[in-house]
Amino acid sequence: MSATRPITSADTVGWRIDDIGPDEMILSMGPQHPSTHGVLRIELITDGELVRDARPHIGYLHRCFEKHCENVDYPGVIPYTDRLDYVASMGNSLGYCLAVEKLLAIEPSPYVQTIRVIMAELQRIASHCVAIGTYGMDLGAFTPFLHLLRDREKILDVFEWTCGARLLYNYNWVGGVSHDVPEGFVKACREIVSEFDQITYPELVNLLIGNKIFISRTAGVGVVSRELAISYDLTGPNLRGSGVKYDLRKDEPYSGYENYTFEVPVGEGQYGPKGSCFDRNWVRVVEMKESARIVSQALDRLEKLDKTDVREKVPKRVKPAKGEVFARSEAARGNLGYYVVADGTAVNPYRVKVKSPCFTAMSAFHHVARGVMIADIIALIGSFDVVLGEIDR
Amino acid sequence: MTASAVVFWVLTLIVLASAAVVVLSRSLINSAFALLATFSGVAGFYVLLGADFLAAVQFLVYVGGILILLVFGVMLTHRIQDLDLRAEARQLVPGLFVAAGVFILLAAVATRTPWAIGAGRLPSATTAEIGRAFLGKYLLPFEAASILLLVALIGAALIVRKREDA
Amino acid sequence: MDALLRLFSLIPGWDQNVPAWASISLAGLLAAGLCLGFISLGPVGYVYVERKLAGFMQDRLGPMRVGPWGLLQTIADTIKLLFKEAIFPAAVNRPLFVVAPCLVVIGAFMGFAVLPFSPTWQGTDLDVGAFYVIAIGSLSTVGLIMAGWASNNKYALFGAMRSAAQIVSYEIPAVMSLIVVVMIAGSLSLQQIVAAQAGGLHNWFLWKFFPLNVIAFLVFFTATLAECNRTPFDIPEAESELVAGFHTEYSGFFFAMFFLAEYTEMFVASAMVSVLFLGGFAAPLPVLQTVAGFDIGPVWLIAKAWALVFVHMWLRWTLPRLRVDQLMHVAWKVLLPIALFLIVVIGGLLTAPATAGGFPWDPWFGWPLTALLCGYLMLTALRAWRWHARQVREAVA
Amino acid sequence: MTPAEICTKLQEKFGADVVSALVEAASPYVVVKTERIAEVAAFCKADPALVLDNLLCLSAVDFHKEKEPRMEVVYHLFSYTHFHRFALKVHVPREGARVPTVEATWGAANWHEREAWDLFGIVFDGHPDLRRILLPDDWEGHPLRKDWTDPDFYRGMRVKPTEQMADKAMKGEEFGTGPFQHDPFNAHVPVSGGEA
Amino acid sequence: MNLEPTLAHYLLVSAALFALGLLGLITRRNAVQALMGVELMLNSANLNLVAFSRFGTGGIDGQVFGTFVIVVAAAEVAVALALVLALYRMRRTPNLDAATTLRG
Amino acid sequence: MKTWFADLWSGFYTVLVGMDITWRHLFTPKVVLQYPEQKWTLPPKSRMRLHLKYEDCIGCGQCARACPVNCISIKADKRAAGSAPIYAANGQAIKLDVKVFDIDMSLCCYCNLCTYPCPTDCIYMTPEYEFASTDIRDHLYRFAKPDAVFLTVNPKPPAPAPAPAAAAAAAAPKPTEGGAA
Repeated sequence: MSATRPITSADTVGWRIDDIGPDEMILSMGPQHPSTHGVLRIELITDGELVRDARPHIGYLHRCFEKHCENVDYPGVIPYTDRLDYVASMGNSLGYCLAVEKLLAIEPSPYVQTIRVIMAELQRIASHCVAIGTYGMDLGAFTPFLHLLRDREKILDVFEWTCGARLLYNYNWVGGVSHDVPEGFVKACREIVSEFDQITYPELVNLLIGNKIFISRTAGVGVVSRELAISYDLTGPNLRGSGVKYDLRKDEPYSGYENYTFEVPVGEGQYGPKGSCFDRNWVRVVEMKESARIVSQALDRLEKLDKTDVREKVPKRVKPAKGEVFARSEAARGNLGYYVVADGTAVNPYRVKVKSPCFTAMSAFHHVARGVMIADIIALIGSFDVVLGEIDR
Repeated sequence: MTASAVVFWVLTLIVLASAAVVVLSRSLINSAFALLATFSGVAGFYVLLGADFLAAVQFLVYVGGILILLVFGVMLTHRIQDLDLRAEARQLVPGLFVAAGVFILLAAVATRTPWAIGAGRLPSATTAEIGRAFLGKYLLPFEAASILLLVALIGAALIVRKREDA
Repeated sequence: MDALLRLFSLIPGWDQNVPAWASISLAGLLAAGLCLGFISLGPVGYVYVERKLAGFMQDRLGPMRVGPWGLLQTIADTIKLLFKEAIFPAAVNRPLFVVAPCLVVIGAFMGFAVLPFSPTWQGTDLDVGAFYVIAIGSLSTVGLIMAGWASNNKYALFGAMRSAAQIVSYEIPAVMSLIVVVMIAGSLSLQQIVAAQAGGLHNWFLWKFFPLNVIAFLVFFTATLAECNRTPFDIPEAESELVAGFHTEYSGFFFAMFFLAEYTEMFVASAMVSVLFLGGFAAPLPVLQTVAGFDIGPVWLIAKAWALVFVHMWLRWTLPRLRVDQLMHVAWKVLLPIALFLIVVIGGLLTAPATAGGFPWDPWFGWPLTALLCGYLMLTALRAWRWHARQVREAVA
Repeated sequence: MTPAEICTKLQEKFGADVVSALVEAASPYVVVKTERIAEVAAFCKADPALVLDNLLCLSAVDFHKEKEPRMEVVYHLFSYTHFHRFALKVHVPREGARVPTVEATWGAANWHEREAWDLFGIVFDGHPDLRRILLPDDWEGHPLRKDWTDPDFYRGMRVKPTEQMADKAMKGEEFGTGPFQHDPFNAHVPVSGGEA
Repeated sequence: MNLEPTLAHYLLVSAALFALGLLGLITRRNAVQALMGVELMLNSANLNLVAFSRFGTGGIDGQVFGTFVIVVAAAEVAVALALVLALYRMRRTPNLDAATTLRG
Repeated sequence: MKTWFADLWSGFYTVLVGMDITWRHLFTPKVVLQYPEQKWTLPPKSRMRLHLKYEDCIGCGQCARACPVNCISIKADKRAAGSAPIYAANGQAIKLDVKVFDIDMSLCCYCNLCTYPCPTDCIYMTPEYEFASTDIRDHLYRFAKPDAVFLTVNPKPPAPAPAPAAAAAAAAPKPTEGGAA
């Protein structure tokens, strides 16, 4: 391989001046742009304020996750999965653990499963706090962001208290979790849930979601039809915003989700066509409330269950037999799929492929972005709630 | 030399120099922004001549409206990628002769004609007077002007509108 | 200026040796410099207040490091900005790049020339004062366009175009609702407008033709928000869309000039609103107009303007921003019809002899409504500081 | 429908083009002839009994140590109508791998296929925009292949530390300094000590 | 030469402005710049009107006419720019030479 | 017309509602900490800086193998034959002479995976987080010290069950949950 290679024109893939009309202009949004939620570059062809075409360029955060996975053992992958969707790490490692457990045919105890559910749902609230908060910030409202971050911090406090880390937990393990919940965990969680229900949620709805400006900025913008959503494999709130009532927690329950009663919110199109930015965001808002509901039920359940050793099912040495598994779980941003291939001879996974929800959501972006205005591009990225760590892996 | 004389000559310098830039500059955008100085200078003349209402109107309409329209026009008629907006002049020398001729003619007329210089109106409040003139003596032109503005507005909007079928 | 001249004459031999034109020019320059200095100090205060407000509304503390409660923070920032290198990107149009912030600052500062701080404290009582303030605003528009163009940056150009379109559009509802006031006062002179509102809070134009003038006030206030590029109309510098809009490429001193202009403009606009609707330097009670024989009109005007600046900031930290087309929608399809309607109705009412001086119930609304508003705000404030904690405690218990 | 039924249905329709099937395992799948995958995909989506309208995941796997080295492309499918899951596979040779694109059937395949091209070097015939997606456009090679070795340089930058460099960096020698004494945490480490 | 501004001074300035505007109008190929020349000429005319209103016997009339001129100028610029824009859309150039459709 | 008024009213009203909320928040207690003056008390389990109690390390290298980012490097030789037996705090005999035990904290991903396999619990994460530095080299921690004083008497002679390490627990607090896997 040559040491140096001249930079050719092929290196800067983008539209050229010949691709655009006389009234149009190429606008490169990102990779350094305040509201692309990470290091994303979007090339836009704009006619004044109107966007004629958009082309996302990803890969600025690529860290060879899948290659790494082939070189570390099965438990060693978990810290890497934490870094996929760094806003909602619990969900990522949970999905991976579910996949490997399926491969090993391990079923964790109900106690562990309940802890996992509590953690996953708290993480979902925390993640949606960031999603909705930054969405407000994208639209110019800064205050809700910090109000929501304040509440996210409380959840992260509980996480840190439980497992020692605030962001990258390495908490879910294959067959168990790394630590039992500490004393007073249940009370702390109840406080969080009640504060969320009493203060954060109504304030969020009044301050941001119900605001006329917010509604007019989001409703009817970037409509994703049901067909487009399914064809482009939009999942999670993005899919439900388009009116598809599908939630893995309900339809393919794992970790004992069948034991809880909760609603699956779908976009209702209150202020315009169904599947617009408002609906996606609205689904997230309601989902936070439902998650709080699940957490309080799970806390009840946790109090009733016998304490078991959270690591009793953790295998000493993870070495699955030859086989493959594709397991999905409902992470905060949608269905997170892990395709794990084991060759039966090594302690390393033979192949791990992550189907990240943001990746597919971003792949549908150019469809939705045509014909909107520049300000709507920001609203669109925010409503898909992409985390570039997960897209680029 | 009184203060008003100083102001007059300074304004003259500003107006004529910037007008020369407007006309002779090779860069369109420089012309457009030199126009700002010309318009402001003329507004200054109006103040000097005691027409403060007209000066405000000049500022509002010429600077706030026409100049911005012109700048928009410059930007809209060039590809956004063209960084240097070069504009060529044609027939500069004959043009100069013509302009000089006109100037000499006008100057001769201006200086030779025995203008009926009255006592003049000393600078004083003019707004109310102009208002009365508009709604009294010049009501018809006033209304006609408003209709003209409306028609021009609609016409301009119609001309620039992109046809959906085109 | 006169005070300065008197000061000069105290110097022995000044009058004999220095020609009159020289001392007048010197006094003028000095007075202008002093005014400029004082006016420029204002934004330092506003920025501090704004940052503190933003912090408090977001459950933060805001600047706390430099000086007690961070009081010196903005001063430190100003010093930093002044001494920072002004970076000229390679492709900018240098002359325009430098002139643009100056124009914006000039446009913002020229408004001070006619602001009446008291019957005597005024740069000049222009016959067309109200009109002048509106007209002078277009200078900053040109400055913004110039900045956007000279930056040679697509985002800056977008910001400039948006700001030009926005300011030009919002001038129209602003002028229209201004006309309402002018019709009532019968003059364009700001002094006379204030004089027409003297005699107490109930005489302010805000309460004339209740509730029509309240609407006019809201229209004018909204238009000033837009002309100052403040949220929810801050699309020219929408940081999440256009990075920083027209001042994307500016740094150091030139950036500071834009900042200065923005906050000065905010003050001028708020002062204009208070002159037009809130009685300007007239005190809410005639008794409060003088303290120990001194006319404290300037204090009243500044207090009113600051209260409105506070509302500007309050709105900024509450609202998302509009989109370009919605912004135009608000200007042309909401504010303009309302303002036209008000002109017609109030014009009609003024010509009718029965209502020429306002509705008969006008004096009865000012005091109770003001008291209601202030009472509500104070009560909520009193309640709020224990509100959060109590609700959580009740819920868990 | 159960996986077995889906498999039978596909076998009925495509006969010998369905090369093999595994329906009893945790992840059931059928292997399809590579050339036919686009038609099979279209059928899977269109058939009213299948309606596999969602492509959950498209992954490539490199089996380089098999007796017959090959790469596989795996299509995980899901139906939002019948709520069943299934997987299709195709086998491709490691050199000159070409697969017809299924982008027309499932939009989500667009980026997944670009990723497979980027990381495995599988060419998807008929793909509208087959560019690198995660790696830089001028990257050489396809790193998720099992025989991949990191390049030493990329655009003149050393991207892979050599063994000695790593060793030296570990010892702090690269920078010409010895052990670090000024940090209180390391205060117990003597200046010359600790070296093997 | 008398430095105190009189009517003649204003008329001379306005004549110079007019000549400059004319120069711009006839030498510039770019339509927008030609338009700027027209604006200069209109301004010079206006200056005349106001000067006559100040020094002449007409009273306020000059200023009223000046206002009308400004109004007309605004309308003129709006329409002219619309035409230039239409021309640009059609011919891809803002140059006046391109507008040859009406040429016989 | 009706929607026009409805929109106007809803726009006006929701703005007022939002302003009401932000007004209240002006007076609610603030949640921020003034960091260097006020410090967060971290829970004892917090995973911050790695620490090795060198005297207890038996050089088995399990931590280095468990590390997903290879930030631990160990070089150990057999102890010279005939040297006096030494013991870790939990009674395990130290058979290797650990010559190098380096942890590059600039690589560490704070996953805590290295602490679980340790048979003597000598490697653990401490809640100490203020170790930022302007020089990346400061993050290379070398724990091997030639003058370490080892226990020459077995503190826990082969007993029925090895109790968790406790006796000589040093300065930094010990994670209570980091039990032996």
